[in-house]
Amino acid sequence: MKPNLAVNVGGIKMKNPVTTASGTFGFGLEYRPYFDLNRLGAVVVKGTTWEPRQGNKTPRLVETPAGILNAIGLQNPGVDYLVQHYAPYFATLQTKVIVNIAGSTVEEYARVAERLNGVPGIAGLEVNISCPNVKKGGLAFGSRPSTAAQVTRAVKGATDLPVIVKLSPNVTDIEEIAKAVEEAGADGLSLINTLLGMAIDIRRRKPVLGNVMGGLSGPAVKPVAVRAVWQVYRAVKLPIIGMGGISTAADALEFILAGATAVAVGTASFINPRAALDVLEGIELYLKENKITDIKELVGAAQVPGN
Amino acid sequence: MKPNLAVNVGGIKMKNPVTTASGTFGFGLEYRPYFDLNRLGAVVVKGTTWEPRQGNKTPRLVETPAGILNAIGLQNPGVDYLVQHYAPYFATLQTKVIVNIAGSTVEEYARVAERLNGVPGIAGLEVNISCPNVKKGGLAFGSRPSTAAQVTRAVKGATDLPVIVKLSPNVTDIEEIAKAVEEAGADGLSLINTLLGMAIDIRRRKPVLGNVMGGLSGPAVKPVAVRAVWQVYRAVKLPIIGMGGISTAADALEFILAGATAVAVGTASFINPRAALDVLEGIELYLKENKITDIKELVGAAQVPGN
Amino acid sequence: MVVSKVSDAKVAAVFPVAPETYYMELEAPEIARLAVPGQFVHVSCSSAHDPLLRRPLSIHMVSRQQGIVALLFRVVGKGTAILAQKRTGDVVNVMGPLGRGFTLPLPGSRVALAAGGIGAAPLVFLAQELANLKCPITVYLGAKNKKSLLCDGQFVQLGAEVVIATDDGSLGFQGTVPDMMRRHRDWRRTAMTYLCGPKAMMQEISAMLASADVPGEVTLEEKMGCGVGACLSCAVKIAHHGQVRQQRACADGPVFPSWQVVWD
Amino acid sequence: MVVSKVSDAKVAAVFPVAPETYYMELEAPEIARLAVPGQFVHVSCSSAHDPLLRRPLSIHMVSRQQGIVALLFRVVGKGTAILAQKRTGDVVNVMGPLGRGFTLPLPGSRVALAAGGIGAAPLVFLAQELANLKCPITVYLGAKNKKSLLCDGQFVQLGAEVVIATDDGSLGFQGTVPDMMRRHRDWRRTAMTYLCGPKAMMQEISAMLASADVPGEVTLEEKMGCGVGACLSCAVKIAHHGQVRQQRACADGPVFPSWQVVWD
Ligand SMILES: Cc1cc2nc3c(=O)[nH]c(=O)nc-3n(C[C@H](O)[C@H](O)[C@H](O)COP(=O)(O)OP(=O)(O)OC[C@H]3O[C@@H](n4cnc5c(N)ncnc54)[C@H](O)[C@@H]3O)c2cc1C
Ligand SMILES: Cc1cc2nc3c(=O)[nH]c(=O)nc-3n(C[C@H](O)[C@H](O)[C@H](O)COP(=O)(O)OP(=O)(O)OC[C@H]3O[C@@H](n4cnc5c(N)ncnc54)[C@H](O)[C@@H]3O)c2cc1C
Ligand SMILES: Cc1cc2nc3c(=O)[nH]c(=O)nc-3n(C[C@H](O)[C@H](O)[C@H](O)COP(=O)(O)O)c2cc1C
Ligand SMILES: Cc1cc2nc3c(=O)[nH]c(=O)nc-3n(C[C@H](O)[C@H](O)[C@H](O)COP(=O)(O)O)c2cc1C
Ligand code: FES
Ligand code: FES
Repeated sequence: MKPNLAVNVGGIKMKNPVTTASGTFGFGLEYRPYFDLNRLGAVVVKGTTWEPRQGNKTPRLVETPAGILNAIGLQNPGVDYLVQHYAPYFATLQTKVIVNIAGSTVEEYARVAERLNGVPGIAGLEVNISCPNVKKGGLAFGSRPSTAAQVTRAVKGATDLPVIVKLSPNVTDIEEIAKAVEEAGADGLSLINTLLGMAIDIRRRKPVLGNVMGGLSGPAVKPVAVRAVWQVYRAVKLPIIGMGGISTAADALEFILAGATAVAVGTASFINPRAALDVLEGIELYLKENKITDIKELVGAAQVPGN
Repeated sequence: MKPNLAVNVGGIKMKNPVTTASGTFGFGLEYRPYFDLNRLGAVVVKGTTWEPRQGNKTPRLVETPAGILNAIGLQNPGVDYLVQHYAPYFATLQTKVIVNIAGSTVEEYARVAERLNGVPGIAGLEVNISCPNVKKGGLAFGSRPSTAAQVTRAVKGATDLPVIVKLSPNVTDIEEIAKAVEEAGADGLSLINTLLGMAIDIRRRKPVLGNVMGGLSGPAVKPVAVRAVWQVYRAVKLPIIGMGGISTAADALEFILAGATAVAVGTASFINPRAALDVLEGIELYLKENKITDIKELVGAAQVPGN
Repeated sequence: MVVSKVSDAKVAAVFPVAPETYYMELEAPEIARLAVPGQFVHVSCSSAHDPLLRRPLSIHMVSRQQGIVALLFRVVGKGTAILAQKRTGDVVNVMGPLGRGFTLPLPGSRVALAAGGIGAAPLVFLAQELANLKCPITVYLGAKNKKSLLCDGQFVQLGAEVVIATDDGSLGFQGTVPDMMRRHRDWRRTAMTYLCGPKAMMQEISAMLASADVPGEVTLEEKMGCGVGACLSCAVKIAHHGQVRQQRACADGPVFPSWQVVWD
Repeated sequence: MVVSKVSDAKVAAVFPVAPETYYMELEAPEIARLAVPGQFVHVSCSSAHDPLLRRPLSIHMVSRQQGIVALLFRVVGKGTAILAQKRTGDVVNVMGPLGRGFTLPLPGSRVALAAGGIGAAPLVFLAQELANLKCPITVYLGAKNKKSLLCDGQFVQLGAEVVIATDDGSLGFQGTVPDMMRRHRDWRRTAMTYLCGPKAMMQEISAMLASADVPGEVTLEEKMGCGVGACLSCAVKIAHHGQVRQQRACADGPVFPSWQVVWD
């Protein structure tokens, strides 16, 4: 018997729990030669702002042990371009497309959300209040409960689409932020965005990245991400999209057992362009081997020993 | 010409900037068969509390990509035992011994500090307000500026020894904590302690570590640590002992260029028991090759491009 | 006293001996010279940071004359998989010998060994030394099935009496090693019984030894960081004069008196 | 359209050809069939997470009949060091062909290639195709010294005129490739000049080409994440109709018109 893989993330009905992490999968076009995107539960596309953005100076990427630091800086063609050029393509897909949005002001978030409202082919919004790579906005909003709630409310007020808020791990108390965002009306949470990090070129004695600091992702951050999902799952009722270093089904299952309803594959796609699909197939296999009929049985199923 | 390697970390005069990270080097006895400890600038020994502690349930360690999660839980024989059994040995060393201390209450920190005051063989204290692996104390003190300052003041009031305060990366704003600790009278800072993380055993569907969560260390965390040193160096005047994922001289130099006066080698010793010495020798070589006469020229020398 | 216990050892031989199980010989004369049975080496599988840690592997046999240390390991994850792919002439960095080994009996004493699965690995080195001491040896050797039985030939060659149990009965007694030992009573008259195998097996036999008042030694496995006693990752509970103390499997063990171990 | 562009390729040959420089042949018939000069493959050096990313390497030569793709690479860090240690029969995972290659001229047109150091790698594949198109080729080939000169023999075999510059004068002209080209004026009469080498060299020659009104193409190198255009790590600035736009070196390049590149 084929196990049931369908999940509902705050109103976004996904046929399976596997999606892609924003910024690592372009606009869903680049990986088409590698596998059938329609196999995925959803595709989350690159962070989109009101105006087109040029992003940061290069180098924008540096490899670190089992991870990468990136400082792309939200390069994107702007929301109008997305609506005109990519949304029609999104509408042809048999997978849900979630658009990641960002802004420098609360108003910009709301304006982008409003522009995307009702556009065919878009199933939901992921609100990036945790980008460490832009001067204004981004992480600044995500590091305090009050501002995180403010952005959430503004976006919710501007759209009928399900709103997933993406949290930062660069905080003292992620549960507190998650609760504030829940109260402000979010439909779901994504976590984690990248960890603030840095690398120095010892030959030239200066930071490697054009932007000085960058965001750490990849396998290196997985333990931090699993911990964040575990904590947030116990603090709020919202469904969680878990991400951070997932490269295999085993990794994804750690997140699901910790409390994630869905999972996103990011950096791993760079190494294995089929990574998201491999994760999906591995999850299916695990369910079959363990005679689990519904993926939802696993969500948050990791037990604390002795409790 | 031999470059000058001597540094002064808040009154602890080290003949070179290389030391060991607390908890990864026992009491300085275990690695004696591997190299001459007296070559190091200092040795930082295991976290010590007032009473002996049993630590956490096993498993206490799990490997993660390019890192490890540990949840030792401050197992230690108590400060009296240290004074009686280890301090006489410390006094025979030609390297500085720094004792890492911890407590469940502000008073416990002060009491341990007081007990160590004037004990021959001890050159300074490193105050652990950032241990993620104990229920009470530890991280709780290090995650708020007010409590961090409180512990610092109490310890400073209880000892004449130089006091280095060890900061946690698990905070929204590490600069703020550093400033509070500086104002409270600390003589130096150590950073970073481990990142809060977790791993789940997907076969048994429960957390791998006996203590559920643990602290992430090793090469994986290096970018986060370098970033923390970079930020704190620009926020306070205190000397910094940088650590987190250092396994080579190149790694150590990243920390020094970011602003660390000294560096500590932790997890890397598990893989290469001579790692601390290799780091020292590599730094010497770099200085010679780059015709730098004093290591202090490099502290904080990484420049922001375009500034 | 600075003796380097870390060395780059050349692989002198490596081949599979059973499903997922490899035998490897390393040129490590210092370790061969110093090692005693029950000790282990801490092996670096890769110079990259993934997998990060060394892997503890028991010393399976040594040839002091040839300066060879032999390992016997089962492929269970990343590190052992990488090791299994090494070829003759490759170099593997090893630390050792580490830990405290088995207590040897007086020459000529009757002893028993009980091994489950890959637990046979360190007991071959022990049997070598026991044979040198002219000790009559009985080996209780367990495995899943005939194909995965390890080291029986080596024990026989060393003059030991070998009694075999397999889970599926494809060779010898059908059942577990403790079950077999319950029927075979020779071990009750030994000076020492040495155990290495799955925790459950060692715990069960330790209880049998205690009730028969026979001394035993077990080898404990815990996840290890440093391997030298510095990190306290590998804590095990050992009862001593009525008091339970934490000891480090790597430095205070991995061999401990069977009656002192607090199993949990 | 789901064509898998990822494959496990067997190493058919690998050997050093100059100090720290290796030649490697991979059995990758699909890539050999599809590749055009200037494209690259994205190579997985290790299946562990360290080093994590693939490494982009130009396609140096192909044999479509034998299904072979050849690479020529310099060992500069972890990834290339691991690749250099592969042996015949080992398997290497490669993605490709990736990127947009060189624009080929009309058959019979006179062309020039300018290569510095390892930059010669992709130009050999290009020269193969140009030779097929019966284009007269002049190669301006630079290296640090005689010993580290690459591919001169291959270019000669393909019928090209090869003019050599070395930094130390140990072979040919003493000086840089641009210096040599300033004296040698043939390239001013070409349909296209193709450049691959250090940034400074390409920038200088691009300026020379622009002032002589000769079209050129350069291959840009940026640190790459995905290699397929998805991550925007590899942004380069390209001027187009007076407007500077960001393009992706991996997907929109790595080959760009020399006069459009905004060097900084
Ligand atoms: C003193 C001592 C001596 C030893 N001697 C021998 C010997 O002689 N021969 C021998 O074969 N072995 C021996 N071992 C065991 C050996 O050290 C381990 O099998 C080896 O370290 C495994 O390494 P690995 O990288 O192959 O496996 P790993 O990848 O480390 O995994 C090992 C096991 O743990 C599980 N695991 C890994 N990560 C997780 C996780 N996140 N959650 C849950 N489970 C996980 C895996 O599924 C696997 O079953 C000895 C151990 C000790 C302590
Ligand atoms: C399209 C394209 C085609 C290419 N074709 C070829 C080719 O045909 N042949 C070829 O030899 N090369 C080619 N390259 C370059 C090649 O990709 C790199 O040399 C290779 O990726 C290096 O990998 P590595 O792991 O060996 O070195 P890395 O370890 O990644 O280091 C590479 C260089 O960067 C430096 N570096 C690494 N980390 C840092 C840091 N933190 N700070 C500062 N500096 C650092 C190192 O010192 C070293 O010099 C091409 C590149 C591109 C983009
Ligand atoms: C190159 C790159 C670009 C990214 N861009 C975005 C972005 O635009 N918006 C966003 O919310 N997250 C962005 N992220 C963060 C990822 O979506 C994800 O949260 C993070 O990388 C952790 O997952 P991973 O370890 O699987 O990559 C980006 C990450 C990378 C590596
Ligand atoms: C096994 C282990 C035990 C540790 N115990 C302590 C401790 O007792 N006190 C403390 O301040 N830090 C402790 N730490 C943290 C280290 O001192 C260090 O801050 C951290 O590991 C980062 O450095 P590294 O990546 O080089 O290991 C411990 C780390 C490890 C891995
Ligand atoms: S493994 Fe570190 S103390 Fe035993
Ligand atoms: S490397 Fe990802 S867009 Fe070019």
